[in-house]
Amino acid sequence: MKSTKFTPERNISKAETDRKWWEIGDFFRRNSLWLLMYCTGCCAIELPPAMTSAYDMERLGMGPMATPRQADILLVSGYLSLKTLRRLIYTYEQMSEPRYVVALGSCPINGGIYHDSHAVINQLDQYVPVDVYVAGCMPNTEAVMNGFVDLMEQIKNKSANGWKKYHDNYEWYRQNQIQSLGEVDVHDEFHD
Amino acid sequence: MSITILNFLIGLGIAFFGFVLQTSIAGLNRKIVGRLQKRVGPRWYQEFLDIFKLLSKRATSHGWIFDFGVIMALGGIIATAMFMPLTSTFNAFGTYDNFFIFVYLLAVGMLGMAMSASGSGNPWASIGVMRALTTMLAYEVPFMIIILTIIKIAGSSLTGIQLYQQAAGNNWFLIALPLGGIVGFISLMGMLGKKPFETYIAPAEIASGPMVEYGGKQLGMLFIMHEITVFIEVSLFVHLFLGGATNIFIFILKYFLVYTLANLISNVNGRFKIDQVVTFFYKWPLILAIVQAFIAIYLGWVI
Amino acid sequence: MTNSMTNVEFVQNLVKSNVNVLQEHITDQYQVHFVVEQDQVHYILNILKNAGWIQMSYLSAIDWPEENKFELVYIVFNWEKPVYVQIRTKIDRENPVMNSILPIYPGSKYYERECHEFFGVKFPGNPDYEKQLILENWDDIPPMRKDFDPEAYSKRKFPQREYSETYIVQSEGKSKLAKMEARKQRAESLRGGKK
Amino acid sequence: MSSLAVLLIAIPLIAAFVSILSKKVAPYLLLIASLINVILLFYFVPDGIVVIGGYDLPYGINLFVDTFSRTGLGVVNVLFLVIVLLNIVEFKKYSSVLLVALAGLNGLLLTGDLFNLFVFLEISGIAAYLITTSNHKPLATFRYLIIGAVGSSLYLFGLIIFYGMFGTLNLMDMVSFIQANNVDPSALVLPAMLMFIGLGVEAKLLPFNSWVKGVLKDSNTLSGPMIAAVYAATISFVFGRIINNLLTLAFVGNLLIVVLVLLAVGIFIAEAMAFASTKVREILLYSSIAQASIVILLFVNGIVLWAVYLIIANALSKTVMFLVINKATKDHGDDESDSLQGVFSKNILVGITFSVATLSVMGLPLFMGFVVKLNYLTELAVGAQWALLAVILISSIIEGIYFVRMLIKLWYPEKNEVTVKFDLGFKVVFVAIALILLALGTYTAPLNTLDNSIDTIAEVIDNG
Amino acid sequence: MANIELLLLFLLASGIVSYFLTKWKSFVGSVFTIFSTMFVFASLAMYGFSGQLDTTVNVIPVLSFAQTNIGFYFAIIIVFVYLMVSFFHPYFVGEYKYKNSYNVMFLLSLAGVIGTFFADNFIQLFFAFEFIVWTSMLLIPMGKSKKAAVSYYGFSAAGSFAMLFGILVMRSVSGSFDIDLGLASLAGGQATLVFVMFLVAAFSKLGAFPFHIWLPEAHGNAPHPFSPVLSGALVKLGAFVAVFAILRIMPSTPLIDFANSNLPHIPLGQYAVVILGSLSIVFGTLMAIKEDDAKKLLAYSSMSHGGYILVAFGIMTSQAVAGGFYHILAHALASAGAFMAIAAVAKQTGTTKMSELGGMIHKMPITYIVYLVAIISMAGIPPMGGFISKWLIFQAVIDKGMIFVAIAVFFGSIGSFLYVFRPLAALFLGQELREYKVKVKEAPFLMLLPMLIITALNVYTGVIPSAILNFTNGMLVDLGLAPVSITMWDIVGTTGTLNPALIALVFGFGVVIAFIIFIVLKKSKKVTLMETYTAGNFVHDEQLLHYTKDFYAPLERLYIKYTTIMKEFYETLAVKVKEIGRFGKYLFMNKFIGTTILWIIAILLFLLVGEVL
Repeated sequence: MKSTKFTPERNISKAETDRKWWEIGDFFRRNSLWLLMYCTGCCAIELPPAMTSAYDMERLGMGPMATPRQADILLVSGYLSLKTLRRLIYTYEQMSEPRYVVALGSCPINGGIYHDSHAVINQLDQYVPVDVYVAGCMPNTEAVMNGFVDLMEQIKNKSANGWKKYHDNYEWYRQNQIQSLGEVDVHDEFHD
Repeated sequence: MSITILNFLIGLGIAFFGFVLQTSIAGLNRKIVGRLQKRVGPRWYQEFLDIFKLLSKRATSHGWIFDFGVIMALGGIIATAMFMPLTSTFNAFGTYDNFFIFVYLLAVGMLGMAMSASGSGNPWASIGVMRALTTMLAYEVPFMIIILTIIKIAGSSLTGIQLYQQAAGNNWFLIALPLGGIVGFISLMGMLGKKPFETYIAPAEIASGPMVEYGGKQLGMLFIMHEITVFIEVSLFVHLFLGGATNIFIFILKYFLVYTLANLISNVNGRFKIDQVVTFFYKWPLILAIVQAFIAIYLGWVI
Repeated sequence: MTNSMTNVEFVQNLVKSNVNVLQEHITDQYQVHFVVEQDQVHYILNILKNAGWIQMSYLSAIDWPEENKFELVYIVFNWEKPVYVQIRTKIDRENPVMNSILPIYPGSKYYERECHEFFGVKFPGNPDYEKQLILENWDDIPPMRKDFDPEAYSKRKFPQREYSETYIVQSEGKSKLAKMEARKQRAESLRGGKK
Repeated sequence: MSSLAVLLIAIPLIAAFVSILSKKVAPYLLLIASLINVILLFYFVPDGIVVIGGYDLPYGINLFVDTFSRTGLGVVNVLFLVIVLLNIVEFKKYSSVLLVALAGLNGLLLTGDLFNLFVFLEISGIAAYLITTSNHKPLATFRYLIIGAVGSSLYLFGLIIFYGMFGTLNLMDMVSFIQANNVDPSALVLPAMLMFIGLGVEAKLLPFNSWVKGVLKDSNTLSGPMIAAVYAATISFVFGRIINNLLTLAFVGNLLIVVLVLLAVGIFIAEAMAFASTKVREILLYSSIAQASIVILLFVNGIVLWAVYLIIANALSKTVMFLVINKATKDHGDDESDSLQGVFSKNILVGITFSVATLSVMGLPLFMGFVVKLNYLTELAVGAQWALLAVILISSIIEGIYFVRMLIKLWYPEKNEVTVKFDLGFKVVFVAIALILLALGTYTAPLNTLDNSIDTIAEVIDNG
Repeated sequence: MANIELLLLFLLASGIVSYFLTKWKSFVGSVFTIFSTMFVFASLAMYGFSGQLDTTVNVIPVLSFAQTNIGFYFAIIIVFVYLMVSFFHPYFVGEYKYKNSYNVMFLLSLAGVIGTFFADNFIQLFFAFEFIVWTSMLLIPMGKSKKAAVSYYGFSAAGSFAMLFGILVMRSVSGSFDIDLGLASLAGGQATLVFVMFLVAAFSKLGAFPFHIWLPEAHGNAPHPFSPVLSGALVKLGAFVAVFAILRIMPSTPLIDFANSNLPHIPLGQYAVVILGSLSIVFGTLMAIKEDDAKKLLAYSSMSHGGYILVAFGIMTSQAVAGGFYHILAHALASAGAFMAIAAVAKQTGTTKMSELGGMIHKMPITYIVYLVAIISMAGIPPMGGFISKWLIFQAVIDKGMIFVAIAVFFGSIGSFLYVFRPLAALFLGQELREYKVKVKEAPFLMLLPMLIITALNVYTGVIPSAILNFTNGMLVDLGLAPVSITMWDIVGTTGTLNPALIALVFGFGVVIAFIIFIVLKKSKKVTLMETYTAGNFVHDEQLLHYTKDFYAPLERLYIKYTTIMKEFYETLAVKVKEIGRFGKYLFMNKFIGTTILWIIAILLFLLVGEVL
C-alpha cells in the first residue's frame, strides 16, 4: 500500500546528479580562475596591466598563484624552447584537475618569428592541450582579457575540456613529446 | 553546568557564523583594497567562490599524514571557534571559555598544518613551517604579557573580561591599558600573518610557504581553517580590548573595523625578513608590554 | 686622453715583441685584435695575463666553411689599462683540436664546453668539455656550424601547423633600404629640423 | 705468659740474623716468621704492659699492648704476610730486609717508650730504604733516605727536649707528669711541633713528603703495597697514638689552628695534584697522601675509632690498587692512563675488585669506605668543624671525578690492545679484600663492637 | 602486604641472578629483568595506593622505611618508567660492551630509587641517593661518549655532598637524622644554609640552570634504552629534593612585599629559586632549538621542564604546587615516550642525528603516533597531560603577577612547541631517504607495547585529571597547603575554570566534522613524495628535497654567540684545579730535597715567631 504522502519519483540517475554538481562546480570554477603565470616569452609583459587598475582581472575573480597545485590556468606567454617545454609539461602534470591552458602570442600557434629556429617548437597543442589561443605578436592587454573571458564562456558551455583530452589520448601527446623532445624527464649533473 | 548536544550545536553554529562573517568581510576588504588601488576590485562574495571552487577540484595527496594533518588542523580550529563567545551573553559552553583554551587549541591547528605541510615532502613547506613557528614565538610572548595583565585584573574567562569592561566605571582595555592595546594590535597583525609579518606565506620567496603542495579540497579546507582562525583572532582582540559586545551588530561592526584597519595597514607595508620579525617583536612590543604590565599590576593605574 | 693611446701602443709593442702577428687591427681606443699562429696562443695569453689582462671575457669560434677553418677568438680584458685584446687563430675544421687554456684562465672551462657543444671543437686538458651544458639531449651536428640548417631541423622535428591556403605577402619591390630612408626623413621633419 | 709480646719483635730479628747466614733458607724463614707472628698475635698475646730488663727510668723500656695496638699489629702483620706471600718468588733476595722491616714495624706498634720508638723508627726506615732499592731508582731511594733521616732526627730533638723537661722517656709517665702539674701548653709548642714534623715526614703529610713521589711513582708489586699500605698503616697508628695522648696536650689555641690549616691545605692540594696527573700510579699515590692527611686530621680532632677504621679501609684498598696497577705496568711497560686503556676488558674479575676498592676509597655506598666516611664526617659535624667538613667534601668531589675518569679509561679500551695476565694468587687476594670491603660496607655490625675508648693509655694513667 | 625491605632484597638478588642469566644469553637475562621490574611495580601499585605498604624492617637492622604520600607518588612514577623501559632491554642489551653488567646496574639503581623514596631518615636517603649515582654512572659509558659519565658523576657528587653537608648541619641542630624532626628544628641562619645546600643538590640532579652542563652529554650519549630512565625518572630525584628544600624548609629570608599589596608575597629564597627556574627554562629552550642530535634536544627539553617544576614549587601557592606535581607526572610520561620513540628509530637506523634521518613515518607509523602524542603533551597542548600542569602553573604565575617569570614561562611553552616539532619534521616527516627505504621496518611488538601504554596514559592524564589531582591534593595537605578545588570533570583555578574532558570532546567533535567535509568531497589522487613543486627542475635525489640541517637557522643566528658561556666556565674551573695541582707538584714534589727542609724550617720559624710574640 503506497503511502498517500507526495513522494516525487526518484528518477534522477546518478550521472544526472553528477552533471548537476559539475555545473554548479563550473559556476565556481568560472568565477574564480587562478593563473599560474608561466612567463616563458615576451608576451608576459602584457600581464601587469591586466592586473592593475586599467583592466583589473581581479574583478573577474582571477589572480596570480605561486604553485601549479593551486592554479587552474597555465598561462603560456610567448615562445617555448625545448628546455622550457619539458618543464612546462612537468608543471602541467602537477596541476590539479580540471585545468586549462591559455597561450598568448603567435609563437605557441605556429612558431611565430622563431618558426625556423632549431630551439623553438612551432605548435604548442601538439604537446599540451590548449584551450584558448590569443594571437598577436604580443597581443595587447585587451586581447588577453578577451581571451580569459572566452575561456570563461568555454567553461560555461562545458567545451573547455582540454584536460579531459589530455587524459583520453595521453598516448598521442606522449608520443609527440618524445618525438620532438627526446625525453621529458632529463637528468643533469646538478640535480641528481 | 551540564553540557548537552544543544551546546555542541550552538558551538557549531558559532563556528559556521564565524566562517561566513569572516569570509564576507574578507571579500569586502578585497573590494576596499581594490578601490584603494584605483581598480574595480572583486565581488564581495569572491572569497566564497574561491573556496567552493577549490572544494570542487580534484587534488593530489602525498600520503595519509598529508590528509590527516589537514583534518586535524580544521578540526582543531573548529573546536576553538566553538568556544568563542559572540556577545557577552551568548556563548556555547557557559563559563568554560577560558582564555588559554584559545591560545593552545589554536596551537593544535598550527601543529596539524605544520605536520601535513612537512609531510608533503617539499622543502618550501618545511621552510614555511619553520618561519611560521618562529613568527609565533615572536608575537606570542608580548601578547601573553598583556593577557597576563588583563587576566590579573578581570579573570581568565572571556565573558568575564567582557562584562568587566562593560560594567559601569570601567572602560575598554584599549583605553584602560593604552600600551596594551597597541601591543595587542601589533601581535594581532603577527597572528593574522598580515603584510609586515607575512614571512611564512611569502608567495615571492617560498611559493606560499606551507601551502605549496596543497590543491583542490585540501587547500579549500585550509582556506576555511584560515578564515576561522582569523575570525578567532580578531574576535579575541575585540573581546579583550574593545569591550566585547552586548548585541551581535555591535560585535560585527567592531569586528569589521578591526579587520579592515589591519588589512589596510597590511597593504601599505613590505615584508620583514624572518629574523627581523623576531628582533622587532622582542624590542619595542615587549618593552611596551612589560611597562604596561608593571604600571597596571604594581602601580595599579588602570584608567 | 693620451694614456689610452699609449695603452693600445703598449699592447701592440707587447704582442709584437713576443710573437709574430699575422694580422692586426685596431677597432678603436679600447679594442684591438691580433691573429696569431695556433701554437703561439698559449704563450701570448700567458704574457698578457702577467701584464695585467687577468679577465677572460669570452672565448668562442667563427665558422669559415669555405676556408675549411674555425677561427677561435679569445677576448681578454685589463682593469687597470682598459683595453679589450682579442687573440684570434685559425684551426682546422675537419678535426678541430685546441689545447685548453684552463691552467691560464680557469674561468674558460664553461666557454670551452659551450664552444665544443655548438661548434664541436675539442679542448683536451679541460676534464669535462664533452659534458652537455646548454642543449639537452641534442641529436644532430653542433648547431652553430654554418652547414647546419635549423629550418630543416625544425621541419623534421617539430610538427608545423597546416593552413588551408598559403598567405604570402607580396612586397612591391621597394627595397628595404628605401623604406628605412623614408622613415628617417619623416622622423627628422617631426623633430622640427633641430640637429 | 704476659711477656709473649716481645716474641713479636724477637722472632723476626732472630730470623733476620739467621737468614743473613744462609741465603738459601731466607725466604722460608721469612714466611715462617711472619706466619708465627700472625698466629702469636691472634691467640697468645694478652693485653697489658710488658716491662723488659727492669732497668730504672731512662733506660727501662716497656711494651704496651691494648686493643688499639692489637688492631694495628693485626692489620700490619696480616697485610705483611699477604704481600710477602705474593712476592716471595720474585723478590727472594729481599727476605732478610723484609724480616728486619717486620721487626721494626712490630716494635713501633708495641713500644710504649718514646726513645725506643725512635730506635724502631730507624730500623723500619732502613728496611724501607732497602725495599725501595727494588725500584731500581737509586736517586729516589737516596732522596727518601735523606728526608727519612731528617725526619727521625727532628723527632729525636723533640724527644730530647721533652726528656729535658720531664726527665722520663716513657709515654705514660710523661703524660701523667704533664697532667699532674698541668704544664703550661705554650711551653710544649716547640717539642710537640718538632715531633709532629718528624713523624709527619714518615706519615706522608704534605709539605714534608717530596720523597713519596719518587718512591711510589716507579714502585713494583713489592715496594708499592709495602710502602703505601703496610708502612703507611703502621706510621698512622703510631702517629695517632702519640697525637691522641701526648700532642693533644700541646695542640691548644692557635697551634691547633696552624696544624689543622696545614692538614686541610694538604688534603686539598693532594687531591688537586692527583686531578692534574695522568699516570695511574701518580693518581694513586697522591690520593693516598690525601687519605693519610685525613687520618691525621681525625686523630688531631680526637676521632680515634673512625681514624682506625679509615686506616684499615685505606690499607686494604691501597694494597689491591697498587698490586693491580704495578702488575699491569710490569706487563705493559707504561702506566700512562691513556696507554693502559681497557686493561680490565680482558680480566673482568680483577677489574671488578679494583673498582670495588676505588669506589670504597671514594666513599660510595655498599662499601666500607662509605660507612667510615659518613661516620667520621658526622663526628666532625658534632665537633662543629664546618670549615674542615667543607674542605673534605670538596676534595672528595675532586677525588670522585679523577677516580671515575681513571676507572672509565681502564674499563673501556680505545685503540691498542693491552694484554695483562694476573695469576691465581693475586686474584684470590683481590677477591678476599673486595669481599671484606663489601661485607663491612653492608653488614656494619662488627664495626661497632669497638668504641672510642680503644686507646686505653689514658685509662692506664688515670687508674695507675 | 608488600614489604619494602623485601622488595629491596628481591631486587639485589634479581640483579645478581640477571648478571649470570645475561652472561648466558642476553635475551633471557633481559626478559628476567622485565619480570622482576614488573613484580616490583605490581606489588608497589597494589598496596601503595591504599597506603598500607609494610615498612617493618627485619633483615637489615640499619634500614628504616616510612611511606609518605609524596614519596609514594614519586616512587610509583619512576618505577613505572623503569618498567616501561625494561621492555626495550631484550633488543638493545645484546650489543653493549659489558652487557651482563647492564641489567645488574639497571636493577640496582631501581633498588636505590625505592630506597630513596621510602626512607624516613636522612642517612638512608643519602645512602640510596649515592647508590643511584654510581650505578647509573657505570651505565652511561656504554653509550657513545665516555666523558659524559665523568661530568655526570662530577655534578651529581657535588649535589649529593652538598646535601650531606646540609644533613650534617641539620643533625647538629636536631640531634638525629630523622627527616621530619630535622626539617622542623631548623631556624634562622642555619635554615638558610641547609636551604641553599639542598637547592644545590636539587639543581644538580634536575639539571637546572647553573648545573646543566652534564644533562645533554649524559642523556644524549647514554645507551638508547637508558636515556628515557635518565631523563624521565632519575631527574625526578632532583624534584624530590627540591620538595624538601623549597616547601618544607622555611628559610627566614625577608619577604618581597613593598607597600603595595599586589606584589607577590614570596620569600626571597623561594623567589631566587623561581628566577633560576625561569632562567633554566629559557636557556633550555634556546639550546634545544639549536641542537642537531635528537636525544640531546630532548635532554635540553628535560632541563627546561625541570625549570617549570622549580618555578611551580617556588611560587608555593596550592595551585602552583599541584601544577608542579602534575608536571612531574606529565613530563615523566612525555619525555619517556619521546625518548623511547627515538630509541626505536635509532635501533632501525643506527643514528639519532636529525641531519641524517628522514621520512621514518612511512615505515614506522605507530612509533610516529607515539612520538606525536608525547610531544603534544611536552608542548602543553590541550588534549594531553602537559596542558593541565602548564595551565595550573600559568594560573599561579598570573595570580602572583610576576612579569619576568611570566615572560620566561610563556617563552618556554611556545619554544617547546618549536623544538619538539623539529625532530617530528626532521626524523619522521619529509622525504624518505633512499638508504632507509629498504632497511627500516616497524619496531617489534614488545617495543611498541610500552610506547602505546605511555601514549594511552598521556591522553588519560590530559582528559581525566581528577583522579590524579585527588592524589596530589592529599600531598598538598601533607605539605600544609590548601587542596586545589576540583569537581568530577573540571578544575577550578583562581582566575577561571577548565574542563579538560570538554576540550577533548569538542576537539574530537571538530575533527569529526572536518573528516566529514574531507570524505564528502572527491577522492584525491595518490602521488609519491618526489613529485613535488620544484619550480620546474627535475630533482631525483631525496637528500636535496629534505630540509633538516639547522632547521631554525635564522633564529639561531641571533644568539649563537652566547651559547657556550656556561660550558667554558666549567671547563676553566677544571683547568684551574689542574693548575693548582701542577703548582702543588712544582712546590712540594720537585727533585731538590732542599725544598722539603726549607718547608720544615719555615714552619718551625713561623711557630717560634708566633710563640715569642
